[in-house]
Amino acid sequence: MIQQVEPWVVLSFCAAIFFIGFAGVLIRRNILVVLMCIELMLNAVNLTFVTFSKELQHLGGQMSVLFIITVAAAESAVGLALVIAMFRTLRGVDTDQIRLLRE
Amino acid sequence: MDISPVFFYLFAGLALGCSLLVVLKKNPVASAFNLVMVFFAFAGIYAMLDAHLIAALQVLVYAGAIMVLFLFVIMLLNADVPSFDLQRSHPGARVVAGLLCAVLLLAFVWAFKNSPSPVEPGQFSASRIEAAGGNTRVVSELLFSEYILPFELTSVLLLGAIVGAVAIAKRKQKVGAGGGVK
Amino acid sequence: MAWLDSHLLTTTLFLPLVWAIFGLMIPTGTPGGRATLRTWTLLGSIATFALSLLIYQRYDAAGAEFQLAEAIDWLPALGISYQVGMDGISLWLFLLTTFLMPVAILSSYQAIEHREREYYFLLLFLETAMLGAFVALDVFLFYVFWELLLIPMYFLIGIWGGKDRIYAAMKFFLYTLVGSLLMLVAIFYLAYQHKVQFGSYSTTLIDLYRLRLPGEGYASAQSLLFLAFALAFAIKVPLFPLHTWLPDAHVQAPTAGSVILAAVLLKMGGYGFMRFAFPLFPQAVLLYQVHFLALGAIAIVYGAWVAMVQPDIKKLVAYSSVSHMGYVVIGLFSLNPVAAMGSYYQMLNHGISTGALFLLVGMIYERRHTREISAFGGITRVMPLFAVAFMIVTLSSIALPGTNGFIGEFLILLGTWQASRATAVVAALGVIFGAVYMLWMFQRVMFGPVNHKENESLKDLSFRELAVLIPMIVAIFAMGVFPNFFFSKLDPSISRFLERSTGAALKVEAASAPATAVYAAKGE
Amino acid sequence: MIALIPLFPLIGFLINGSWYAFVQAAPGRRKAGSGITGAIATMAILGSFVVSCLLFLQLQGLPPESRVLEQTLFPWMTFAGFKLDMAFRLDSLSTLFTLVVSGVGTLIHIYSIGYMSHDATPGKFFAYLNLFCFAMLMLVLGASLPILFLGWEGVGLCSYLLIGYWYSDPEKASAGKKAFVVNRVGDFGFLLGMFLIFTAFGTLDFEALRSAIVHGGHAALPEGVAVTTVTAICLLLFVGCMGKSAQIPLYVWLPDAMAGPTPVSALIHAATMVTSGIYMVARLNFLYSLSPTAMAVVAAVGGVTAFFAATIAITQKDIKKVLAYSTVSQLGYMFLACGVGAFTAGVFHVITHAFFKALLFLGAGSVIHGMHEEQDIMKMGGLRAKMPVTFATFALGWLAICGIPPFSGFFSKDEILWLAFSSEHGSVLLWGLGALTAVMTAFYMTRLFTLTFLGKPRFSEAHGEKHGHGHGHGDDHSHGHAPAGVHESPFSMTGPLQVLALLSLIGGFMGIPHMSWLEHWLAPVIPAHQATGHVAAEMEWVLMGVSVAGAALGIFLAIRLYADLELPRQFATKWAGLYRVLFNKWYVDELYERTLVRPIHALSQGLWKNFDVAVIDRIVLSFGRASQWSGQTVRTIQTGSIQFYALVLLIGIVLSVGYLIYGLA
Repeated sequence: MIQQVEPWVVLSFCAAIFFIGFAGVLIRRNILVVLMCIELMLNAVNLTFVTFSKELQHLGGQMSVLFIITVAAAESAVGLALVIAMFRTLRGVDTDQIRLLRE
Repeated sequence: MDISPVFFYLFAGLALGCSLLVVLKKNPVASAFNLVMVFFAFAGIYAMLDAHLIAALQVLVYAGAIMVLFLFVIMLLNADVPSFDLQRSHPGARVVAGLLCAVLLLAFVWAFKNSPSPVEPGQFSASRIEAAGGNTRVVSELLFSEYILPFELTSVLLLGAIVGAVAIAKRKQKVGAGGGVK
Repeated sequence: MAWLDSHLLTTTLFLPLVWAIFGLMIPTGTPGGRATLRTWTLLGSIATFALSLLIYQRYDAAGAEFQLAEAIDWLPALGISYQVGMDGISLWLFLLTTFLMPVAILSSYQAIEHREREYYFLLLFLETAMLGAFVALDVFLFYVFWELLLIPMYFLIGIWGGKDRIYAAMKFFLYTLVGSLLMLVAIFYLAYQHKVQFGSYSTTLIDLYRLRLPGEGYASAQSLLFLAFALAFAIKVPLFPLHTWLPDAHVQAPTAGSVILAAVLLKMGGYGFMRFAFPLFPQAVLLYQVHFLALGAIAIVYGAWVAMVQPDIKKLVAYSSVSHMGYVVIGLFSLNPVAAMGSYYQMLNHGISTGALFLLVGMIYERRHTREISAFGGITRVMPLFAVAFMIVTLSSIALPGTNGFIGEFLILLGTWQASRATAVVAALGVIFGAVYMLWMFQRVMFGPVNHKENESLKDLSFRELAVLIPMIVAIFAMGVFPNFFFSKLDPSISRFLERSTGAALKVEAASAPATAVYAAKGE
Repeated sequence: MIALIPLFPLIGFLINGSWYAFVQAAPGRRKAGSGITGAIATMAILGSFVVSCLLFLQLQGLPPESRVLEQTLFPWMTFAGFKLDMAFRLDSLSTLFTLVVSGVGTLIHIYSIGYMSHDATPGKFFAYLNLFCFAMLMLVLGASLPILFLGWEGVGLCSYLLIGYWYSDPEKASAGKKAFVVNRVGDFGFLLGMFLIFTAFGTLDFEALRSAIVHGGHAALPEGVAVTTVTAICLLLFVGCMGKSAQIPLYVWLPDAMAGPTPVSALIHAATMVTSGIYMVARLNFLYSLSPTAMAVVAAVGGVTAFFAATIAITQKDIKKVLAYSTVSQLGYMFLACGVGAFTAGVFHVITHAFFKALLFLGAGSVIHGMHEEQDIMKMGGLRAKMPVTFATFALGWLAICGIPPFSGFFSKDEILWLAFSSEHGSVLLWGLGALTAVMTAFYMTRLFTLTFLGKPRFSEAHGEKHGHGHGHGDDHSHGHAPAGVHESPFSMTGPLQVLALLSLIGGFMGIPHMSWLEHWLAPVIPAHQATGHVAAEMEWVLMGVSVAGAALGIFLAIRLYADLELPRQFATKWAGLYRVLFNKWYVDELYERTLVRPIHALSQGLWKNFDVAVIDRIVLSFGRASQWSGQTVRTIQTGSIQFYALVLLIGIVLSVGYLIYGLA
């Protein structure tokens, strides 16, 4: 009954969450949801780090996670500020509306 | 890995399901709540992997701070937009994106499964961490000794983010619209 | 002090940039704030100049080749390091840059009316980049500085320039970039060759000097690498027919930009030839000697002729730069000590005299907002001091003995005569046409009756403008009368440069008959 | 001590120059007398003269073979492979020149105080004049070719500045530019000659050069230097002389240079600067005498120029133009002398010419000053009574240039003619050319003298005043208070005239044939001319008689012809074609304009518009266009949607991962 969870299973789980997030980034048009999906991807990476940290018995991975969390907090702060600015100028949160790269 | 398969699969299933809902739900509020669930499930897995400090931070920062921020913004913007719920993008793009993500995922899984185990593990075995006072203590000590420079640098980063967020989100002053103050 | 002693070059190098960053914090909402900013920037450039004088004092011509050197690993895996050092060739161009910077800043006080903070920041940023290029002893580091100075220059032209500034800035940027990308490829090849020959990657100049590269024929490694370097440098010089960016960039740039462009940026081409292209590829230099001598001679006469018919003063000066820098090229490619010394000196001269010409044109432009020669006439009567200054600078530009220009042109022609008589004869024609276009322009602008009403009430030079011009004029005469002051710190470095550029080549030559024939035919 | 000679004028220049630039030039300050500035400038040049005299006496005290003083100030250009000091050398040749330059210079400075008294910017004028003296003294004192060249270009600059002194008049400004540019053409040759010397002999110092060639009083070529090289050197340097000393084909600037103030014409364009070509040839006589070809060319150019310029002088109506062409002609004489190996005679003529031509120009200046800027001799006449001092002194100069004994011109001119005939480089042809020129010189000078001073006045008294106002040059040269009528000049002007007249009278005695002090004095620098056997000694007296008779004939003809103005007018209509050609100076200016100036200008315009802009720039821009076009084509896939880009990125990742896995498997 007591079975070990193989590391590759955990890592595969992380990859799955990551790609769900990535797919979300690609297919959702609401920029808020896109931001959420990015958080999802970040979390997947975090978990990968922790898994490796555990398996390699090295705490560098956990350290990285701490910093990633910080960066994620900063990122979402700025990202949401951008959303607000965008909403103010474009009256919408549709990614199709932001095509400033085009010209 | 000495973690309980039952709880792992429980949390993993929860996380997978909720994250799918994040992507698939039309209403961003629903997505946000599902995202909170994912965060909690992740916290559980962190705890099982002996990363107690991270598990705590996950709950505090992600599920607490960031999600609140998201919800706050959604509420703020939701007020005066009738069609806040948007259609998903072009069906073709959706299919291609989903397919490619799946293919890549399979490649990753294949790679993870066939990779050899590490030859020599590092010095922080579970028992040694336990002897040194537990995960939180060891991680914190590392953070303030070996990783002090990046740690301090994050403060600069956060400062920059705060200033940037304020600068971006602040309503621009109307130029030349004198008489605002009288 | 001990720290400063061991990091003098780096300190001087980055002082302007750090200074500029603090300058960004000065609020410029009020006239007082703007004045503070200008004074602050001026002080920064003067401080840099003071430090560079300290460098001058520390540099011992009789000592080691590269002095005040510093080296820090940067990307050790690729052999790239931060290495700076000073020799005679670097020294005077370094001093020229730090000397001209306060002048350029002082000249912008009134010309620049918007976005002053960014402007002064970019000027100081530019200074750091230029100084870096002159002291870098690592080829890759040199490349970094070389590209870095494009950025501020691009914005200086593009934001504070004239009517067609965007076009000019783009042209300047692309021209220079195209040339330097090939150089980058060549640099990587050199680093790789170092690995092949000595077992590790390296972009350190001294290491690369030891490389032995095949140099027979036009398809050899040396030949191709030389062309890659030479293209970058020839565009910067600029050598005919790669000169067409220059008139546009000069005409559109703000005064300080033109001054720096002419005085320092063009020198990077000549400096690059002396520091990199010649010593690294001595056989290729012999191979292409004839071609470059011919192009240089053409540039001299062509530039002079085209300058003659320009209706715009600034364009005229720009084309005169083409002509003057042609002298530098033929002097370098003559490969003898007299011409090399003259060439180097001509670079300094051109920096001073053409810089001063641009300053003068800028001053008159600020008053009349036109640069058309036909809009002037009889200015001597309303602006006598200006006329005196303009006359002196004009004389320096036409190489009158006693001014700096003569020393350079005389030595170049004397040396070139020994390498190739035909080139010297054609180049000496430039002496005649130089006088024609400069004096004709001078006559049309300064002499004759005052034909235009607007010119009646022009103000003569202000105290600030005198402060800008007097250092230049003093330099013109000091360099003309006491060139030995400059030569004494320069001599060993020039000798070393020639040793590297010809000594090695001559040794190889003994084995290959054709190269000997080429050299003998010209040397007689 | 030697350095003091050029230093004094330099200091004078700095004082006057800064006073002009910072005080006098400021707009609004218009009135300023010439007194103080003139005094400063005169003191400066007088200082040079005194030092020159002292050094002359010092030289005289030395034994002839060691009559050389040297002073090295500082190394000028010295580095591996090249060495050049800023050094002065005073020997018997240069001391003569320093004396003439500073002496005549002093007189002309004094004269200028009076002449420029009404000028608006005397500070500028005297500064330029002092600068000129500085450069000229550098030229003669320089110990090497580059220092000579420094002075050479320096005097050219001053000439440019002073010709264009009244710059408001575009024609005068153009004349200055023309002088500078034509001189630059000459300098082109000078430079190349200098390079060739350096390549052949490895030095540019006169003394080193001399010791490389002259061994024990005998000139011989060193090993490895061909005669053709020496010929090339001499001819290239002579191109420089053609420019500076106004010889065919580069003489065209000198007549135009008369646009400058008259003292300038006297000092620069008659007495000193234009003779620097002769100075250089005399200085390098050891080199020239090695090349018969070069000597022949120098003699031929000199002789032809002398004759050619004299023909033009006959028809000119502007008093200064006549004198200018006369100067060109006399300079030709001097080169003729050098070309036949009579360097001493050439230098002799330089000195006497400096005296009488300066006198004539200053006299002309006095006339012009008295006539209120009238320069046309057809509108003068009968000035003898109005301007007695000017008349008397001018007469002396006139007799001197005509070659009437015992005036100075006679001795030097006769010496040249005799040697043109008798020396081994000479010939009857050259002598004939010289003698014919002498007759013509006497003729046109007499014409000038007669029309100006003799006969009846051809102007009205009121005319002068009106004219003075009409031609005042804007603010710069207007007479503040035009005095009515023609008047004699003030003493500051007539004083120098009298001194120069005295010198013209007695100057010739330093070179009396067969007992020439000058030849003896110059012997250390210029080897004494050995008498040649192929001509009988009595011929000398015969030829002297012929030349005096020729001069008398010229004077006689001119006096007869111009006693009544109808006669010359008839001649002019009878040979209208010839007259027009001569009056228009053989159309040389027009020729240069058509064949050189305009084609080069058109070519330049064409190169700019049709090559620089149309070809090079178009090629460069076409690169830009090509990339723009390809960008336009490719950009259709750039939708601007980030998500689309991310999708493409994903495709890329899948492909690369696929490739990697495929590669591993």
